[in-house]
Amino acid sequence: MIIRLQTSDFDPEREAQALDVKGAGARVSFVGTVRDRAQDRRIETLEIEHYPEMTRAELTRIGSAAQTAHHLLEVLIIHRYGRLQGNERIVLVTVWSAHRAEAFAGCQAIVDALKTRAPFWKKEISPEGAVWVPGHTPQDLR
Amino acid sequence: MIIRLQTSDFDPEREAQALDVKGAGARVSFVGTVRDRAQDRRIETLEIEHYPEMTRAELTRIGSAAQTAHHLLEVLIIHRYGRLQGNERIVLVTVWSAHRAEAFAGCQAIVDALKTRAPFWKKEISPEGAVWVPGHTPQDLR
Amino acid sequence: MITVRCFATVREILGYAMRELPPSHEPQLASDILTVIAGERAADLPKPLLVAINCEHASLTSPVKDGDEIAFFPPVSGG
Amino acid sequence: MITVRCFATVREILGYAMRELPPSHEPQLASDILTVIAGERAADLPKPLLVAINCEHASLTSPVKDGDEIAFFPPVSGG
Repeated sequence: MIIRLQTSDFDPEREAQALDVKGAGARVSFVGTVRDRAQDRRIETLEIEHYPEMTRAELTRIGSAAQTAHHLLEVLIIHRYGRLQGNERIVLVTVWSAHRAEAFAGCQAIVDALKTRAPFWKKEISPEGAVWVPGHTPQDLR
Repeated sequence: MIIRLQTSDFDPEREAQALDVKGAGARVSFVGTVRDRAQDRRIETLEIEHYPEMTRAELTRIGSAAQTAHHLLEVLIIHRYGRLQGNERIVLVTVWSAHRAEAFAGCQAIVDALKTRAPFWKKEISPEGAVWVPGHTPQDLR
Repeated sequence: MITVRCFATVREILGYAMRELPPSHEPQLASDILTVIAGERAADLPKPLLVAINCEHASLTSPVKDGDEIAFFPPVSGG
Repeated sequence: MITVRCFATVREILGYAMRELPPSHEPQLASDILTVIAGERAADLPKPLLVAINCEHASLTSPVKDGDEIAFFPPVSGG
Protein backbone atom coordinates (compact mmCIF):
# COMPACT_ATOMS: atom_id res chain seq x y z
CA MET A 1 0.00 0.00 0.00
CA ILE A 2 1.29 3.45 -0.93
CA ILE A 3 0.01 6.55 0.89
CA ARG A 4 1.33 9.93 -0.20
CA LEU A 5 0.52 13.42 1.10
CA GLN A 6 1.97 16.22 -0.97
CA THR A 7 1.47 19.78 -2.14
CA SER A 8 2.47 19.09 -5.75
CA ASP A 9 0.36 17.68 -8.59
CA PHE A 10 0.67 14.06 -9.76
CA ASP A 11 0.27 12.04 -12.95
CA PRO A 12 -2.31 9.33 -12.15
CA GLU A 13 -1.09 6.91 -14.79
CA ARG A 14 2.60 7.25 -14.02
CA GLU A 15 1.91 6.69 -10.32
CA ALA A 16 -0.14 3.58 -11.08
CA GLN A 17 2.43 2.20 -13.53
CA ALA A 18 5.21 2.66 -10.98
CA LEU A 19 3.51 0.09 -8.75
CA ASP A 20 3.54 -2.53 -11.52
CA VAL A 21 0.93 -4.84 -9.94
CA LYS A 22 0.88 -8.29 -11.55
CA GLY A 23 -2.07 -10.64 -11.74
CA ALA A 24 -4.70 -7.94 -11.33
CA GLY A 25 -7.41 -8.21 -13.95
CA ALA A 26 -9.08 -5.00 -12.83
CA ARG A 27 -7.87 -1.57 -11.84
CA VAL A 28 -10.25 1.18 -10.74
CA SER A 29 -9.13 4.77 -10.21
CA PHE A 30 -10.86 7.78 -8.75
CA VAL A 31 -9.51 11.27 -9.45
CA GLY A 32 -11.09 14.12 -7.53
CA THR A 33 -10.65 17.67 -8.78
CA VAL A 34 -11.26 21.09 -7.26
CA ARG A 35 -14.63 22.41 -8.29
CA ASP A 36 -14.44 25.83 -9.91
CA ARG A 37 -17.90 26.97 -8.86
CA ALA A 38 -19.91 26.62 -5.65
CA GLN A 39 -23.51 27.84 -5.84
CA ASP A 40 -22.96 31.08 -7.74
CA ARG A 41 -19.46 31.83 -6.54
CA ARG A 42 -16.43 31.31 -8.73
CA ILE A 43 -13.76 29.55 -6.70
CA GLU A 44 -10.30 31.02 -7.21
CA THR A 45 -8.38 28.99 -4.68
CA LEU A 46 -9.00 26.04 -2.39
CA GLU A 47 -6.96 25.93 0.80
CA ILE A 48 -6.65 22.43 2.20
CA GLU A 49 -5.58 22.12 5.82
CA HIS A 50 -4.84 18.74 7.34
CA TYR A 51 -3.48 17.02 10.45
CA PRO A 52 -0.40 15.39 8.94
CA GLU A 53 0.36 12.67 11.50
CA MET A 54 -3.28 11.63 11.81
CA THR A 55 -3.94 11.88 8.08
CA ARG A 56 -1.21 9.37 7.36
CA ALA A 57 -2.44 7.03 10.12
CA GLU A 58 -6.08 7.33 9.10
CA LEU A 59 -5.43 6.80 5.38
CA THR A 60 -3.42 3.71 6.27
CA ARG A 61 -6.32 2.38 8.35
CA ILE A 62 -8.82 3.19 5.58
CA GLY A 63 -6.67 1.55 2.91
CA SER A 64 -5.99 -1.56 4.99
CA ALA A 65 -9.65 -2.02 5.88
CA ALA A 66 -10.66 -1.83 2.20
CA GLN A 67 -7.82 -4.11 1.17
CA THR A 68 -9.06 -6.80 3.54
CA ALA A 69 -12.79 -6.31 2.96
CA HIS A 70 -12.58 -6.25 -0.84
CA HIS A 71 -9.58 -8.52 -1.52
CA LEU A 72 -7.54 -5.76 -3.11
CA LEU A 73 -4.09 -6.71 -4.38
CA GLU A 74 -2.74 -3.17 -4.03
CA VAL A 75 -3.90 0.29 -2.93
CA LEU A 76 -2.50 3.70 -3.88
CA ILE A 77 -3.74 6.91 -2.25
CA ILE A 78 -2.31 10.34 -3.08
CA HIS A 79 -3.89 13.38 -1.43
CA ARG A 80 -2.76 16.96 -1.89
CA TYR A 81 -2.90 19.75 0.67
CA GLY A 82 -2.08 23.46 0.62
CA ARG A 83 -3.36 25.94 -1.97
CA LEU A 84 -4.98 24.58 -5.13
CA GLN A 85 -6.67 26.27 -8.08
CA GLY A 86 -10.02 25.39 -9.70
CA ASN A 87 -9.96 22.19 -11.78
CA GLU A 88 -6.69 21.00 -10.24
CA ARG A 89 -6.48 17.37 -9.12
CA ILE A 90 -6.83 16.90 -5.34
CA VAL A 91 -6.85 13.17 -4.81
CA LEU A 92 -6.09 9.87 -6.49
CA VAL A 93 -7.30 6.50 -5.25
CA THR A 94 -6.30 3.51 -7.36
CA VAL A 95 -6.94 -0.09 -6.43
CA TRP A 96 -6.10 -3.37 -8.11
CA SER A 97 -7.91 -6.68 -7.76
CA ALA A 98 -8.51 -9.89 -9.62
CA HIS A 99 -12.14 -9.02 -10.38
CA ARG A 100 -13.93 -5.86 -11.36
CA ALA A 101 -16.68 -5.90 -8.71
CA GLU A 102 -14.12 -5.97 -5.90
CA ALA A 103 -12.10 -3.19 -7.49
CA PHE A 104 -15.13 -0.90 -7.82
CA ALA A 105 -16.37 -1.65 -4.30
CA GLY A 106 -12.92 -1.23 -2.76
CA CYS A 107 -12.16 2.05 -4.53
CA GLN A 108 -15.54 3.50 -3.62
CA ALA A 109 -15.18 2.41 0.02
CA ILE A 110 -11.86 4.26 0.27
CA VAL A 111 -13.19 7.42 -1.39
CA ASP A 112 -16.28 7.40 0.87
CA ALA A 113 -14.12 6.95 3.97
CA LEU A 114 -11.81 9.79 2.88
CA LYS A 115 -14.79 12.14 2.83
CA THR A 116 -15.90 11.35 6.35
CA ARG A 117 -12.83 10.15 8.28
CA ALA A 118 -9.64 11.67 6.84
CA PRO A 119 -8.70 14.88 8.72
CA PHE A 120 -8.76 17.40 5.88
CA TRP A 121 -10.58 20.73 5.92
CA LYS A 122 -11.21 22.90 2.89
CA LYS A 123 -11.65 26.64 2.58
CA GLU A 124 -13.00 27.94 -0.73
CA ILE A 125 -11.74 31.39 -1.65
CA SER A 126 -13.86 33.33 -4.12
CA PRO A 127 -14.05 37.03 -5.03
CA GLU A 128 -16.81 37.32 -2.39
CA GLY A 129 -14.62 35.95 0.42
CA ALA A 130 -13.57 32.72 2.08
CA VAL A 131 -15.96 29.94 3.10
CA TRP A 132 -15.18 26.71 4.94
CA VAL A 133 -16.62 23.72 3.08
CA PRO A 134 -19.08 21.92 5.38
CA GLY A 135 -17.64 18.62 6.55
CA HIS A 136 -19.15 15.18 6.97
CA THR A 137 -19.65 13.24 10.16
CA PRO A 138 -19.88 9.47 9.98
CA GLN A 139 -22.52 7.82 12.14
CA ASP A 140 -20.01 6.32 14.55
CA LEU A 141 -18.37 9.68 15.32
CA ARG A 142 -21.53 11.63 16.13
CA MET B 1 -18.75 10.51 -25.91
CA ILE B 2 -15.69 8.87 -27.40
CA ILE B 3 -15.77 5.21 -28.47
CA ARG B 4 -12.61 3.67 -29.87
CA LEU B 5 -11.92 0.14 -31.11
CA GLN B 6 -8.29 -0.57 -31.86
CA THR B 7 -5.61 -3.23 -31.92
CA SER B 8 -2.93 -1.01 -30.34
CA ASP B 9 -2.31 -0.23 -26.67
CA PHE B 10 -3.34 3.09 -25.10
CA ASP B 11 -2.21 5.41 -22.30
CA PRO B 12 -5.24 5.80 -20.00
CA GLU B 13 -4.17 9.16 -18.61
CA ARG B 14 -3.28 10.73 -21.94
CA GLU B 15 -6.60 9.63 -23.40
CA ALA B 16 -8.49 11.11 -20.46
CA GLN B 17 -6.51 14.35 -20.53
CA ALA B 18 -7.20 14.79 -24.23
CA LEU B 19 -10.90 15.12 -23.48
CA ASP B 20 -10.27 18.02 -21.06
CA VAL B 21 -13.66 17.83 -19.31
CA LYS B 22 -14.39 20.96 -17.28
CA GLY B 23 -16.59 21.17 -14.21
CA ALA B 24 -16.32 17.51 -13.31
CA GLY B 25 -15.46 17.00 -9.65
CA ALA B 26 -15.09 13.26 -10.05
CA ARG B 27 -13.50 10.99 -12.61
CA VAL B 28 -13.63 7.20 -12.32
CA SER B 29 -11.63 4.89 -14.58
CA PHE B 30 -11.65 1.16 -15.07
CA VAL B 31 -8.71 -0.54 -16.76
CA GLY B 32 -9.11 -4.23 -17.57
CA THR B 33 -6.04 -6.33 -18.30
CA VAL B 34 -5.49 -9.77 -19.80
CA ARG B 35 -5.17 -12.37 -17.10
CA ASP B 36 -1.97 -14.38 -17.38
CA ARG B 37 -3.35 -17.52 -15.76
CA ALA B 38 -6.67 -19.39 -15.98
CA GLN B 39 -7.10 -22.28 -13.59
CA ASP B 40 -3.67 -23.88 -13.88
CA ARG B 41 -2.95 -22.86 -17.45
CA ARG B 42 -0.50 -20.08 -18.30
CA ILE B 43 -2.09 -17.86 -20.93
CA GLU B 44 0.32 -16.89 -23.67
CA THR B 45 -2.04 -15.03 -25.95
CA LEU B 46 -5.61 -13.82 -25.89
CA GLU B 47 -7.36 -13.58 -29.24
CA ILE B 48 -10.25 -11.14 -29.21
CA GLU B 49 -12.78 -11.43 -32.02
CA HIS B 50 -15.53 -8.89 -32.41
CA TYR B 51 -18.35 -7.76 -34.68
CA PRO B 52 -17.05 -4.31 -35.61
CA GLU B 53 -20.22 -2.57 -36.80
CA MET B 54 -22.31 -3.91 -33.93
CA THR B 55 -19.59 -3.32 -31.34
CA ARG B 56 -19.49 0.35 -32.21
CA ALA B 57 -23.30 0.63 -32.16
CA GLU B 58 -23.65 -1.34 -28.92
CA LEU B 59 -20.91 0.59 -27.07
CA THR B 60 -22.60 3.81 -28.13
CA ARG B 61 -25.93 2.57 -26.77
CA ILE B 62 -24.28 1.39 -23.52
CA GLY B 63 -22.43 4.69 -23.05
CA SER B 64 -25.50 6.82 -23.82
CA ALA B 65 -27.70 4.85 -21.44
CA ALA B 66 -25.18 5.27 -18.61
CA GLN B 67 -24.67 8.94 -19.42
CA THR B 68 -28.39 9.59 -19.03
CA ALA B 69 -29.00 7.30 -16.05
CA HIS B 70 -26.04 8.55 -14.02
CA HIS B 71 -25.72 12.18 -15.16
CA LEU B 72 -22.28 11.69 -16.64
CA LEU B 73 -20.64 14.73 -18.19
CA GLU B 74 -18.47 12.65 -20.51
CA VAL B 75 -17.76 9.01 -21.35
CA LEU B 76 -14.66 7.46 -22.91
CA ILE B 77 -14.53 3.79 -23.93
CA ILE B 78 -11.50 2.21 -25.59
CA HIS B 79 -11.59 -1.52 -26.32
CA ARG B 80 -8.85 -3.48 -28.02
CA TYR B 81 -9.26 -6.51 -30.26
CA GLY B 82 -6.89 -8.90 -32.04
CA ARG B 83 -4.00 -10.70 -30.34
CA LEU B 84 -2.96 -9.59 -26.84
CA GLN B 85 -0.39 -10.94 -24.40
CA GLY B 86 -0.85 -11.63 -20.67
CA ASN B 87 -1.04 -8.49 -18.49
CA GLU B 88 -1.71 -6.22 -21.47
CA ARG B 89 -4.50 -3.66 -21.14
CA ILE B 90 -7.74 -4.67 -22.93
CA VAL B 91 -10.21 -1.97 -22.05
CA LEU B 92 -10.50 1.52 -20.62
CA VAL B 93 -13.75 3.05 -19.39
CA THR B 94 -13.47 6.57 -17.97
CA VAL B 95 -16.42 8.69 -16.91
CA TRP B 96 -16.70 12.22 -15.54
CA SER B 97 -19.42 13.63 -13.36
CA ALA B 98 -20.03 16.35 -10.84
CA HIS B 99 -20.24 13.90 -7.94
CA ARG B 100 -18.39 10.76 -7.02
CA ALA B 101 -21.36 8.43 -6.48
CA GLU B 102 -22.61 9.04 -10.02
CA ALA B 103 -19.15 8.53 -11.46
CA PHE B 104 -18.69 5.18 -9.69
CA ALA B 105 -22.18 3.96 -10.59
CA GLY B 106 -21.89 5.11 -14.21
CA CYS B 107 -18.48 3.54 -14.78
CA GLN B 108 -19.55 0.26 -13.21
CA ALA B 109 -22.76 0.17 -15.26
CA ILE B 110 -20.76 0.52 -18.47
CA VAL B 111 -18.22 -2.14 -17.49
CA ASP B 112 -21.00 -4.54 -16.47
CA ALA B 113 -22.82 -3.95 -19.76
CA LEU B 114 -19.62 -4.52 -21.75
CA LYS B 115 -19.32 -7.98 -20.24
CA THR B 116 -22.80 -9.08 -21.20
CA ARG B 117 -23.83 -7.04 -24.26
CA ALA B 118 -20.78 -5.98 -26.29
CA PRO B 119 -20.08 -8.50 -29.09
CA PHE B 120 -16.56 -9.60 -28.18
CA TRP B 121 -15.39 -13.20 -27.87
CA LYS B 122 -12.12 -14.29 -26.32
CA LYS B 123 -9.96 -17.30 -26.99
CA GLU B 124 -7.23 -18.04 -24.46
CA ILE B 125 -4.17 -19.70 -25.94
CA SER B 126 -1.96 -21.63 -23.53
CA PRO B 127 0.72 -24.28 -24.04
CA GLU B 128 -2.06 -26.87 -23.57
CA GLY B 129 -4.16 -25.45 -26.42
CA ALA B 130 -6.86 -22.89 -27.17
CA VAL B 131 -10.02 -22.42 -25.09
CA TRP B 132 -12.94 -20.07 -25.74
CA VAL B 133 -13.71 -18.01 -22.63
CA PRO B 134 -17.32 -18.71 -21.57
CA GLY B 135 -19.51 -15.69 -22.28
CA HIS B 136 -22.28 -14.04 -20.34
CA THR B 137 -25.96 -13.81 -21.21
CA PRO B 138 -27.97 -10.97 -19.75
CA GLN B 139 -31.44 -11.82 -18.51
CA ASP B 140 -33.23 -10.02 -21.34
CA LEU B 141 -31.36 -11.91 -24.07
CA ARG B 142 -32.02 -15.44 -22.78
CA MET C 1 -30.75 -10.31 -49.99
CA ILE C 2 -30.32 -11.15 -46.34
CA THR C 3 -26.75 -11.04 -45.03
CA VAL C 4 -25.90 -13.71 -42.46
CA ARG C 5 -22.84 -13.33 -40.22
CA CYS C 6 -21.41 -15.90 -37.83
CA PHE C 7 -18.95 -15.26 -35.01
CA ALA C 8 -16.69 -17.24 -32.69
CA THR C 9 -17.83 -20.85 -32.13
CA VAL C 10 -20.76 -20.43 -34.53
CA ARG C 11 -18.32 -19.42 -37.26
CA GLU C 12 -16.05 -22.34 -36.41
CA ILE C 13 -18.89 -24.90 -36.43
CA LEU C 14 -20.62 -23.67 -39.59
CA GLY C 15 -17.32 -22.97 -41.34
CA TYR C 16 -17.96 -19.45 -42.62
CA ALA C 17 -18.14 -15.88 -41.35
CA MET C 18 -20.62 -14.47 -43.84
CA ARG C 19 -23.03 -15.52 -46.55
CA GLU C 20 -26.03 -14.08 -48.36
CA LEU C 21 -29.46 -15.62 -48.61
CA PRO C 22 -32.29 -14.70 -50.94
CA PRO C 23 -35.28 -13.53 -48.91
CA SER C 24 -38.33 -15.78 -48.72
CA HIS C 25 -41.69 -14.66 -50.08
CA GLU C 26 -43.24 -15.65 -46.73
CA PRO C 27 -42.63 -13.67 -43.52
CA GLN C 28 -39.47 -15.04 -41.89
CA LEU C 29 -38.18 -15.22 -38.33
CA ALA C 30 -34.57 -15.45 -37.20
CA SER C 31 -35.22 -19.11 -36.37
CA ASP C 32 -36.16 -19.75 -40.02
CA ILE C 33 -32.84 -18.31 -41.17
CA LEU C 34 -31.05 -20.51 -38.65
CA THR C 35 -32.79 -23.61 -40.04
CA VAL C 36 -31.63 -22.70 -43.55
CA ILE C 37 -27.99 -22.08 -42.66
CA ALA C 38 -27.43 -24.68 -39.94
CA GLY C 39 -29.63 -27.56 -40.98
CA GLU C 40 -28.64 -30.68 -39.03
CA ARG C 41 -25.75 -28.87 -37.38
CA ALA C 42 -28.17 -26.66 -35.41
CA ALA C 43 -27.81 -29.11 -32.52
CA ASP C 44 -24.05 -28.51 -32.42
CA LEU C 45 -24.40 -24.75 -32.00
CA PRO C 46 -23.78 -23.11 -28.62
CA LYS C 47 -26.67 -22.68 -26.21
CA PRO C 48 -27.87 -20.08 -25.56
CA LEU C 49 -27.39 -18.91 -29.12
CA LEU C 50 -27.55 -15.13 -29.42
CA VAL C 51 -29.00 -13.25 -32.38
CA ALA C 52 -28.51 -9.71 -33.61
CA ILE C 53 -30.45 -8.02 -36.41
CA ASN C 54 -28.96 -4.91 -37.98
CA CYS C 55 -26.39 -4.65 -35.16
CA GLU C 56 -28.94 -4.79 -32.33
CA HIS C 57 -29.55 -7.66 -29.94
CA ALA C 58 -32.64 -9.62 -31.05
CA SER C 59 -34.06 -13.10 -30.52
CA LEU C 60 -34.89 -16.22 -32.53
CA THR C 61 -38.49 -15.03 -32.77
CA SER C 62 -37.56 -11.63 -34.25
CA PRO C 63 -38.74 -11.02 -37.86
CA VAL C 64 -36.17 -10.74 -40.64
CA LYS C 65 -36.79 -8.98 -43.95
CA ASP C 66 -35.01 -8.34 -47.24
CA GLY C 67 -31.95 -6.12 -46.75
CA ASP C 68 -31.42 -7.10 -43.11
CA GLU C 69 -28.12 -8.29 -41.66
CA ILE C 70 -28.60 -11.10 -39.15
CA ALA C 71 -25.82 -12.43 -36.94
CA PHE C 72 -25.55 -15.57 -34.80
CA PHE C 73 -23.02 -15.92 -31.99
CA PRO C 74 -22.43 -17.41 -28.54
CA PRO C 75 -22.74 -15.35 -25.33
CA VAL C 76 -20.29 -12.44 -25.39
CA SER C 77 -17.40 -11.58 -23.08
CA GLY C 78 -16.38 -7.97 -23.57
CA GLY C 79 -14.37 -5.91 -21.16
CA MET D 1 2.19 16.85 29.50
CA ILE D 2 -0.86 16.60 27.27
CA THR D 3 -0.53 18.10 23.78
CA VAL D 4 -3.65 19.83 22.48
CA ARG D 5 -4.04 20.54 18.77
CA CYS D 6 -6.77 22.55 17.07
CA PHE D 7 -7.65 22.56 13.38
CA ALA D 8 -9.72 24.60 10.95
CA THR D 9 -12.55 26.58 12.58
CA VAL D 10 -11.55 25.37 16.06
CA ARG D 11 -8.08 26.80 15.51
CA GLU D 12 -9.55 30.06 14.21
CA ILE D 13 -11.97 30.44 17.14
CA LEU D 14 -9.53 29.51 19.90
CA GLY D 15 -6.67 31.36 18.26
CA TYR D 16 -3.94 28.72 18.38
CA ALA D 17 -2.97 25.50 16.67
CA MET D 18 -1.18 23.79 19.54
CA ARG D 19 -0.59 24.09 23.28
CA GLU D 20 0.52 21.87 26.11
CA LEU D 21 -1.36 21.23 29.33
CA PRO D 22 -0.08 19.67 32.52
CA PRO D 23 -2.01 16.46 33.23
CA SER D 24 -4.48 16.44 36.08
CA HIS D 25 -4.02 14.13 39.08
CA GLU D 26 -7.62 12.99 38.60
CA PRO D 27 -8.71 10.80 35.64
CA GLN D 28 -9.59 13.10 32.74
CA LEU D 29 -11.90 12.84 29.75
CA ALA D 30 -11.61 14.68 26.45
CA SER D 31 -14.52 16.88 27.59
CA ASP D 32 -12.46 17.98 30.62
CA ILE D 33 -9.62 19.09 28.35
CA LEU D 34 -12.12 20.98 26.21
CA THR D 35 -13.44 22.82 29.27
CA VAL D 36 -9.90 23.88 30.19
CA ILE D 37 -8.94 25.14 26.74
CA ALA D 38 -12.24 26.60 25.53
CA GLY D 39 -13.88 27.92 28.69
CA GLU D 40 -16.73 30.23 27.78
CA ARG D 41 -15.94 29.94 24.08
CA ALA D 42 -17.02 26.28 24.05
CA ALA D 43 -20.43 27.46 22.87
CA ASP D 44 -18.83 29.07 19.79
CA LEU D 45 -17.16 25.86 18.65
CA PRO D 46 -18.55 23.88 15.70
CA LYS D 47 -21.12 21.18 16.36
CA PRO D 48 -20.57 18.33 16.06
CA LEU D 49 -17.07 18.80 17.42
CA LEU D 50 -14.79 15.92 16.55
CA VAL D 51 -12.03 14.59 18.79
CA ALA D 52 -8.94 12.52 18.05
CA ILE D 53 -6.60 11.03 20.62
CA ASN D 54 -3.15 9.95 19.45
CA CYS D 55 -4.21 10.31 15.82
CA GLU D 56 -7.30 8.11 16.13
CA HIS D 57 -10.90 9.23 16.08
CA ALA D 58 -12.28 9.35 19.64
CA SER D 59 -15.12 11.09 21.48
CA LEU D 60 -15.64 13.65 24.22
CA THR D 61 -16.07 10.81 26.69
CA SER D 62 -12.73 9.16 25.82
CA PRO D 63 -10.11 9.16 28.63
CA VAL D 64 -6.95 11.26 28.23
CA LYS D 65 -3.71 10.59 30.07
CA ASP D 66 -0.27 12.11 30.45
CA GLY D 67 1.69 11.95 27.19
CA ASP D 68 -1.40 11.87 24.97
CA GLU D 69 -1.99 14.17 22.01
CA ILE D 70 -5.60 15.29 21.78
CA ALA D 71 -7.04 17.17 18.81
CA PHE D 72 -10.31 19.07 18.31
CA PHE D 73 -11.73 19.84 14.88
CA PRO D 74 -14.93 20.26 12.88
CA PRO D 75 -16.28 17.48 10.61
CA VAL D 76 -13.76 16.64 7.92
CA SER D 77 -13.98 16.86 4.14
CA GLY D 78 -11.23 14.81 2.58
CA GLY D 79 -11.17 13.60 -0.99
